[in-house]
Amino acid sequence: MTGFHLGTDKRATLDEAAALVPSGATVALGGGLCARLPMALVRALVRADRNELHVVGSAHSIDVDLLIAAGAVGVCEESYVGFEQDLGLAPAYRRAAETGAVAVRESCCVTVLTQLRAAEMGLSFLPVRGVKGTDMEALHPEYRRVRCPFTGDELVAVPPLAPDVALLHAPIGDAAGNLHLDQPYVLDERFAHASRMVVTTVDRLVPTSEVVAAGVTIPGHTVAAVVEAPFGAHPASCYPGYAYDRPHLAGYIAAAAAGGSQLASYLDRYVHAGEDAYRAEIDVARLTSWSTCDTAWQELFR
Amino acid sequence: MTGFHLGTDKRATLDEAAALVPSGATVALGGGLCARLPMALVRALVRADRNELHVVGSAHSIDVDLLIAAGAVGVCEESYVGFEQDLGLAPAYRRAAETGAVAVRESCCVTVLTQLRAAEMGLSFLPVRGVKGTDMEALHPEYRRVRCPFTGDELVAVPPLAPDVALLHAPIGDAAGNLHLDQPYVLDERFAHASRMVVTTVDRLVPTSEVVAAGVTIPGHTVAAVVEAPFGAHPASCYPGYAYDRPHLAGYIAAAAAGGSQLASYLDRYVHAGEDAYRAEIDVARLTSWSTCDTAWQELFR
Amino acid sequence: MSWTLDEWFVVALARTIGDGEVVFHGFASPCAQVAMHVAKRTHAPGSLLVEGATYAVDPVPVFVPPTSNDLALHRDATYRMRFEEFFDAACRGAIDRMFLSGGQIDGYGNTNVTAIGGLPHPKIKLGGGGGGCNISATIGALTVWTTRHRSGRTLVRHVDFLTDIGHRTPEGDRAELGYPGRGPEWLVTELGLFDFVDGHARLRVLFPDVTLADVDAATGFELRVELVDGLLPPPTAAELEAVRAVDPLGVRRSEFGPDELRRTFP
Amino acid sequence: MSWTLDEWFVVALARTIGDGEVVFHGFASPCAQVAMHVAKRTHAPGSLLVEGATYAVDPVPVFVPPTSNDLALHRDATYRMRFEEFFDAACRGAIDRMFLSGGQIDGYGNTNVTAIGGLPHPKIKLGGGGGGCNISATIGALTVWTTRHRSGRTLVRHVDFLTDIGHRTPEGDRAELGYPGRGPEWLVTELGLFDFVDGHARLRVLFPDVTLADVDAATGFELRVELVDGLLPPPTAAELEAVRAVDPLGVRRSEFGPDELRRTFP
Repeated sequence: MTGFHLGTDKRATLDEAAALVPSGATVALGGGLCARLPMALVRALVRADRNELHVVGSAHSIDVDLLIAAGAVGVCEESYVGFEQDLGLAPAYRRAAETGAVAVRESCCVTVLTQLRAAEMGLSFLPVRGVKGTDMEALHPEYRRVRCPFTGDELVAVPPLAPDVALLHAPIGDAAGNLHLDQPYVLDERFAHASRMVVTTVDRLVPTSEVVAAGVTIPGHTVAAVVEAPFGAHPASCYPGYAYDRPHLAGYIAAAAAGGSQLASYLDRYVHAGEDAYRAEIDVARLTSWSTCDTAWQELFR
Repeated sequence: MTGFHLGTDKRATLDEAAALVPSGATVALGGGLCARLPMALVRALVRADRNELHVVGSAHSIDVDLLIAAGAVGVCEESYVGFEQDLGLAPAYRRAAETGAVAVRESCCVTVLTQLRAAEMGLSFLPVRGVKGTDMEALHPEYRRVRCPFTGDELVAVPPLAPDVALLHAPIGDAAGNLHLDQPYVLDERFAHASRMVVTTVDRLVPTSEVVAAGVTIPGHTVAAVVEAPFGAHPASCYPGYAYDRPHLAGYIAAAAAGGSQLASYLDRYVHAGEDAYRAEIDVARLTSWSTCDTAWQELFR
Repeated sequence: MSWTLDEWFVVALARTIGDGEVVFHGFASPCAQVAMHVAKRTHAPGSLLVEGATYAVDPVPVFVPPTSNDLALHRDATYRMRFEEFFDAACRGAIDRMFLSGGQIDGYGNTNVTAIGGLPHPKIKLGGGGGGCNISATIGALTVWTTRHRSGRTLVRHVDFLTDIGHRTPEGDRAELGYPGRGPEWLVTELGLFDFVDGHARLRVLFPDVTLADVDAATGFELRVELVDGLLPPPTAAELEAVRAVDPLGVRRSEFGPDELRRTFP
Repeated sequence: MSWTLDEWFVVALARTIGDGEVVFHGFASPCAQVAMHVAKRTHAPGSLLVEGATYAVDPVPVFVPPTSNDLALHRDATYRMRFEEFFDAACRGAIDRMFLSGGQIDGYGNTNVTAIGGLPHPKIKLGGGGGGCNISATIGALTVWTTRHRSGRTLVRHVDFLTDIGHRTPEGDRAELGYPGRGPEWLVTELGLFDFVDGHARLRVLFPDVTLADVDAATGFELRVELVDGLLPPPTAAELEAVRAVDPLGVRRSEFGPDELRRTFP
């Protein structure tokens, strides 16, 4: 990011937040795998009918897959999209990659990190140690080689990656956009500093003092808009609030794999109906039961 | 650092800690200016009669100056050594630089940071944006130029900096070397990860649970030895324990500026007499009074 | 005492960890994940575990959930690395061992976790490689595994897409590429155990219900064989107990087809 | 109402800060440090202050201590940047303004904070430049100041050692060096105020008790003069109140010689 976002009140609606993300934008998605994904913002972008987004990040799941399922993505530059051994391959991503509907520029966590760091450090390139010898380089004609002036070794040079916007979700944040996250932060910190702006949801908008007491992970001066969106990461987890919603995810995967009317009906029910309707469908008691005892927690994954 | 330091009990004496730092070693000094300096370790190195140390870091004061005054330093690669407008130039550093007794390889905070990052990232070089056009490059024949493969710009390339040892001080830590620090961390985190080992003092050695509750800033797996040394940063501050000891610093500066017998008597009284004798000289009531009220705090600086 | 193939398999993975090693597994790797905790609780109490996508150091989870970035995996960890802190450590060689799997694995231990049929026209788009592309070059040693050897489609002569580095790529071997990591040390499959000699996999042990002909039929790369005794002893009671205690949900089983899950020993 | 030179000087520095700017001062810079807080409390409430060696964002200290890395300077800060976070922001151009001083300053605004007489054989080894060498290249604009103009040794034709970048170095100007920062915008001394035109300092205002001959005698570089009215109005009551409230210990005074401290106005 060049240029901090000053101001003390950045509260916005989901629609206003989505308006900051035009079609074609390079979008960094916060969180990782099925944790702390900015799902309410993802749903808002689908409702706003965005397309040709260039999504970048590390290991992701329903955030990327849902955007692809809805036709919002042009280029996918993540290091992984899927549901691990639990629920398997990402159906929409897989289909779009196989049909060519989305350009797959799969990357590596370290390469993405290094490119973000280049942007963050104001450098026009950085080297990575690996990549050479793999097929990743052929997938990225934008990479170059550079010779180390000390060892003479040839290294892969990667350009800076400054996303147009980083979409994050946090359990708590204040009106100025100061956010507290629990670890793992994944790439959220790097996204915040490397991107032109952060657009964020929070489960709870709280006074600054509460964020300070918990610890400010992402400073407000990186944030352009903050939206209070309870269960904004659902069906991903956002502890300590709520755990991974396995039945919902399985339902999504079945719908996305089937495509057609099944996918359309998932989108109608869970996306186009809006966030109030969405929240009404969440089994809150179940997803918050993880904290009662380890047995209850385990039951969420059976 | 390549290779973590495993183990759960790394407690050591100051002498044992000093034994891990041979003459000629490249030594990173933690903290910055007059805060959280590893002074008990500095004094132990002087007692152990080390010489030809290569000290590296950002902005420092009595830690570097005392090592130089005692003849322990061969090369000084800090970005600043002094006592700001309050107490002025660093007398021993200034004299050693002017007589050539110490090789001055002054550096820049960003350059040192970048070199530490290269070591931390396992890279054989990194570029910096600045330096070009300044006289810093002539001072560092080890730097090279590298051409950005994207822009064609010529940038200054710097080699990795992996100190042999990082000397840190923390208010609390456990036997495994897990340390809690308050901000600013200055370069302590980067030193811990880039150096071959951390050797640390703590004001209080506490159970792991207490460090975890406060937050682990430096993980034990970077630490080779931890020494309980109350007031181990004195005469620098280590909040929340104790503030900057201005009268002591002024006394040191007078002794170091005078040199000869005045310096020798400072060293006898405050270094060679050992840490127990040192602590007995500290005006504990005064230095801990900062927390009683803002007026008392201000009085410490008059 | 009897045990299942999935249990023995996890124990075989665990035994590739030396005591005092710093060990990491990636996401989507339940067998490796369980194996790390089994090693720590049995023969390698001095190892340091970096718990997958949480980067928690030496946690003691009460159960392993089927998703890798979950708070359940942090339990009792003193420290959680930052993302960049872990990957920097991996890139500078501070991590001794990583577990890697793949949709395809060649004889040099190169793996494809990107796409069957390659890119840009994949037959099957796999999930992707996470950080393996870079850190397979620099981590001390790799334990490679697959639970799909018998399919005949996994151990192949040439990977369709080279995601993670084994001992030799078309651009050269590790020395030529300047890669300090020692590369694949073990390849564990549901049929047997390979080590690597001169940078190529070599079959050392068969599980007792597997024949050399089974392996030969299932292996696409040149099969080098030098069987030895004693390299894959049955799980001890302590090891089995650890597997079951670490993984009460049986997430390790999600890596195996139904036929493999029916294999019991002795 | 009367005021001293040190108060007016700090106000002059403060006025170089625009409302809405992100501003930083280094250590050993009490005048700049006080000026930042004065600006925030008067004409630039929307500025964002990064407090020197603590990297605290918008703290509200009750007093300014004479040492820059002190907890007293964090007071009420919502956030403290990490060291690398600040320097990265400075290197990528996210910081709008920095204050820089120097033992020597040339007409292009290059500064020497390393050594009078240069290196390796300094006549006087100064403290050193902190991070200025790199970030003077990339920060939006610089306010350069000195309180030792009258000495005749500070504003020089050539710096003995070029630590921080002004508008032009022997290796070229900012465009030629590829430096995106706009360089020195103001040079404030205890005698008067300079701006920069075509990359060179130009005297615009004298303090009322200073003559052009004073400045001429004290300036080693080619003195370009284009005096204007109204660029240095007297401090307002609000500004003076802010100076005195921010700096009850008078740390700003440590930058001035005893003769300068005796100067009072009007």
